[in-house]
Amino acid sequence: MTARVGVVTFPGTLDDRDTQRAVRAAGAEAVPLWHRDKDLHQVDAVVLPGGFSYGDYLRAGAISRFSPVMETVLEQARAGMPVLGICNGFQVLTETHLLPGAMLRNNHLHFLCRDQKLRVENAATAWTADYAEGQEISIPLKNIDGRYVADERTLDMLEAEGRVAFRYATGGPAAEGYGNPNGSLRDIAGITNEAGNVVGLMPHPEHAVEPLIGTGRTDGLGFFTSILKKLVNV
Amino acid sequence: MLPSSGERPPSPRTLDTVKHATETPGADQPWAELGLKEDEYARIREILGRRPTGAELAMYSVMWSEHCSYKSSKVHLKQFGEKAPENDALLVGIGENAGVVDVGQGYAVTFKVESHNHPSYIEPYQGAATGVGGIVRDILAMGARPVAVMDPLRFGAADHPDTKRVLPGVVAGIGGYGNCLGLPNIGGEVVFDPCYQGNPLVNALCVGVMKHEDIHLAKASGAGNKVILYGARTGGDGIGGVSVLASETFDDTKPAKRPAVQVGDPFQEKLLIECTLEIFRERLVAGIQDLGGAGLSCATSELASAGSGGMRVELDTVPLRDSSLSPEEILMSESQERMCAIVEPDKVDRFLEICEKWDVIATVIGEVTDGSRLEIFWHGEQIVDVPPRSVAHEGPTYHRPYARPEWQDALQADDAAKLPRPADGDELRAQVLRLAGSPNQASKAWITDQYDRFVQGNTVLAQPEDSGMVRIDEETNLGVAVATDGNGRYTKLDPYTGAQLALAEAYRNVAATGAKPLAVSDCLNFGSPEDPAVMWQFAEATRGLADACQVLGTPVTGGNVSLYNQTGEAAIHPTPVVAVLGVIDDVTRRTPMAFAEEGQLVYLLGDTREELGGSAWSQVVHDHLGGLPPKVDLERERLLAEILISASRDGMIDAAHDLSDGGLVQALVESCLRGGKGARLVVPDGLDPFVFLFSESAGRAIVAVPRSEELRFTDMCGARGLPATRIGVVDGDALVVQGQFALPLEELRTAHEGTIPGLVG
Amino acid sequence: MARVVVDVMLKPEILDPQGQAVQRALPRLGFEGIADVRQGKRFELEVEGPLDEAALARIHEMAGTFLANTVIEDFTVRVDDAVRAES
Amino acid sequence: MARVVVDVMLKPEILDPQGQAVQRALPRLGFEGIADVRQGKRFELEVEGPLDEAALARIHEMAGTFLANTVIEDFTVRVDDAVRAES
Ligand SMILES: Nc1ncnc2c1ncn2[C@@H]1O[C@H](COP(=O)(O)OP(=O)(O)O)[C@@H](O)[C@H]1O
Ligand SMILES: [Mg+2]
Repeated sequence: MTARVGVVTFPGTLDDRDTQRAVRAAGAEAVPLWHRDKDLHQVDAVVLPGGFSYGDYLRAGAISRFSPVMETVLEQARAGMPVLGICNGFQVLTETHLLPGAMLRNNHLHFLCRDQKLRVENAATAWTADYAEGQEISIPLKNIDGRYVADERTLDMLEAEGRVAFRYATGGPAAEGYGNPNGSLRDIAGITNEAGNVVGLMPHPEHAVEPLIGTGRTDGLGFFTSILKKLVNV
Repeated sequence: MLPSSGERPPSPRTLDTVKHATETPGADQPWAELGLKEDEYARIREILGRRPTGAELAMYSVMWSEHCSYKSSKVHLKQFGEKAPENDALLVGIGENAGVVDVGQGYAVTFKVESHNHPSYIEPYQGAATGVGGIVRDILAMGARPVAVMDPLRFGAADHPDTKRVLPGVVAGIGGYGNCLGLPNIGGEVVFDPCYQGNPLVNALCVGVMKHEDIHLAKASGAGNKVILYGARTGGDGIGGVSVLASETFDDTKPAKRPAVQVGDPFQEKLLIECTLEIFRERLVAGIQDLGGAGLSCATSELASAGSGGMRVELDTVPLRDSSLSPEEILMSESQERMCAIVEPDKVDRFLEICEKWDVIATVIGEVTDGSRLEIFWHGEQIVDVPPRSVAHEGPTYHRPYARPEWQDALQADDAAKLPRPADGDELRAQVLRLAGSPNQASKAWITDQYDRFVQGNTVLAQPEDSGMVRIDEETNLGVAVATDGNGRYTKLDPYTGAQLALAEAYRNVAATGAKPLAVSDCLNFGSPEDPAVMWQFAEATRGLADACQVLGTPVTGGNVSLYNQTGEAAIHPTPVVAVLGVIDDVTRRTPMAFAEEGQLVYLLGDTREELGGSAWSQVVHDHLGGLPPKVDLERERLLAEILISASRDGMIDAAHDLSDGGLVQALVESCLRGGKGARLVVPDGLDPFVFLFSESAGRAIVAVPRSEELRFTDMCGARGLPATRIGVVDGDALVVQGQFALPLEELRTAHEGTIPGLVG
Repeated sequence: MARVVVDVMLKPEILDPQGQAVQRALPRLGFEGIADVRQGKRFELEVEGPLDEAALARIHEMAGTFLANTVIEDFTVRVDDAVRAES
Repeated sequence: MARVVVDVMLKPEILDPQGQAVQRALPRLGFEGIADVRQGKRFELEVEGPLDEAALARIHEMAGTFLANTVIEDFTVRVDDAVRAES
């Protein structure tokens, strides 16, 4: 038996098919979910993929947050179902307040596409168990609204509770993908909820699962193998 | 003789119906303001046997414009068909929205390059964005899923203040639109030259993939079939010129002149793509056409013209964004993100259902008739009754006079060979560094990092590689590669050769990555066709391109012409941009450009002659343009391509990079920086170091050969008669030319990567 | 039909790089003497029906839950009948 | 220090995809009765020195040449001393 991982498509979602491919590459079954459909079709976990849902008009993720499918996702996430938000999916999760903080325009105001070095800060979440704490991975980053902000109190809380899941690694040359790419506070690239089942991050693990494609690295595969192992062991 | 103002023009608020036009044959009409010539207006009257209505006049004027009718260029473009090489791969040729090429395994690929030059100067962001949107719809209309975009660009001088306005806007627009559509940007060009000041070139290319059986054509047949307009509502965009008409026939409460610029909505286009692909999957359309230039006028007349019957359209059913639009304006509107489909009646419900699923507005606006006329009605009254071919396909043809300009001889006589050359290794080193950091040769990462190159998860190669490459089948690893090239400096020196060099370079770039070149699309950017010198450049360039395509066996499958790129008397350099599409059976065999393995041998393939005319060196160091461009040897290009493809397939090379602007040394700089590895080089006996490094002889490439493959590789080159010279080895962290200079990679990187951010960042 | 304007600005403590970019560009364009620039959003809503207390309350709610993300943004709502066109 | 507000809106005849997206979303969120939404930009400028005729004229010029692209946008300039914070 393998796990069923749902991948939501909102109008304007772009990375849904790539995410399904990554789910399959890890050995799980990918189940397409449609934004108008409240039914999650018995999936064991959900990924909200990247893209420009509703054109990112108003604010990234602001409109899709109100989709019917999100009602169920929210409910299930609160009940412990693993949910991963990648890029636009992360923005949706902050708009729903399932994850704290907000995502703003990059400090340099440009869309930025590059191979980005991350440090795994929390290897205990549902989606990061296959990584080691402190491990550096390299996966593609591509967004214009990727600057993570939250008030000081929230940031302190996230740190204190170990809920910063990923930070932009800054200990090396920019040419190798080091550095904070957008002015995110405390170099935060991804965070998790208290229970560790909901994770959001800006860079794209689903674009780093095949040696042939994109950057040629497979550092992103761990997200999908982590969840598979967790679900299959349950 | 044309009637003069015998009768009063239609009074305000009067609909200029066909009946009214028949009854008022002498009414004044603003044909000249609409850009028609007197004889063209007379011909319209002759075709119709009466004066045109306002709506008809609007349709003819825009469809017979240079942009839509190719009236100045088509006598030359027809060579692309006449000289088309035998090519079994060509499934759909010139004349459709885009050509279609067979790439094997049941797949077909369609691609096309188009210009959006002028709008991008006026409103860089929206002009460029809607340029991407337009070409993507062309590809979609063929039945294909768009899989990648590219963007050949030309700007004025890099340090000109207006470049700081235009470039960031254009780049943000291309990125903003393409990124939001989910199309990886896999390549393009950025060239600066003062000749493009005031006339930047924004060309956009899109590639799409489909199965053979999914090819769709733009034609309306089958009486009773419905005409469905779907996508965005129609608004007052892009109808600047036609408001002349509107203001004459309607009340003057609306803005005197509608804006000529359109705003794009990439989100709407993304929905349009997914919705259309789902409609294709269920085989619901009999014919389909995107709406681009000339909007509904173009879509309805082209569909009807290519089909077997006529068409009847109820224009008042078109969903509007602005209820004050006149029928003429609705016909002309260039509102973006719209498509027009011909659908059998029993499939209409399902069609509309799919549109609803994707939140796309769809409306039946008419039907195919068994007549032969395009008839358009407004609240029940007929305002258009024309033979569609006369609008869409039988526009005027000009045989514009052309003549080799007087200054051409002097330009060619001003030989770059006489320019002062570096005296010693130190000067050579300084010039290498200067070239690597000059705007045209510098890294374009500041620009291309604003484009998503990963989306869709099939990008095998993207900028700055020689060609972009995408996988089209995950099981078999079948892929396609595309490169675009054009060199206005070469083309100015010799238009015939310059166009061929553009083709040769794109062809070489595709082959360098291991793909077999198959077909060509082109965007011909020139000055005013009313200038005989420009027309000569155009005639020579098209002739050169057609001849070269014949030799290389790569047919032109479609393209675009952009004329009037000039300010006052000053035209841009003639700039044919050529895109070559190639196929690769197994993308795991692709050849990247980076020197990645220490110890590998660097070979130079091809012959180096002393060729400096139009070179990057002559521009950067001497601000000089004169002499002759490099010679073209198409047989050599073909041989070089064969070797590069075989070597890639058989695993004999680990890196390859084509030689073009900046010559050998620029290629070395790029391969070294890309891989983070240096190289040690020896100047071959009998070659002057300066010529060795800076000459721009065509038909050359560098490759990195693992030592274990050296014999096999050199044997192959020897057996096939391709000169292959071992010039050095991948090694260390500097570019070293023995006896001349050493340049640490970090110094090169700073020069190469700092320039563009410093100018526009 | 009444027009209601909702202005949404980033909270003062949040970095506004767009405003900063504008401000930095001004001297280059020859405009001196602008000490600070903030860039926000302006929404113009055409409201059907009477613009009574209840309607305004609903618009307030919409602004606070949808038009603005109050984690990072402040907003104001006001009824406007001024004419916009200019230039 | 005086505050000048420049509002920049797309011309009425120009497509406003952002405003449209907001408007289309409203009914789904339970907000009925909004016939149209337009989204534009609001710039708040803090101006040093006296806000006399000349200063305002300069700001007008800046708005028309830099803050707005008058090919597609209209703008208004007004002096504002209202306090912004709310919510
Ligand atoms: N430079 C060119 N080379 C070859 N074909 C061209 C060229 N310019 C235009 N064409 C072809 O002429 C036809 C009409 O062009 P165009 O009006 O640009 O198409 P569309 O209406 O789809 O935008 C197309 O098939 C196009 O490919
Ligand atoms: Mg077309």
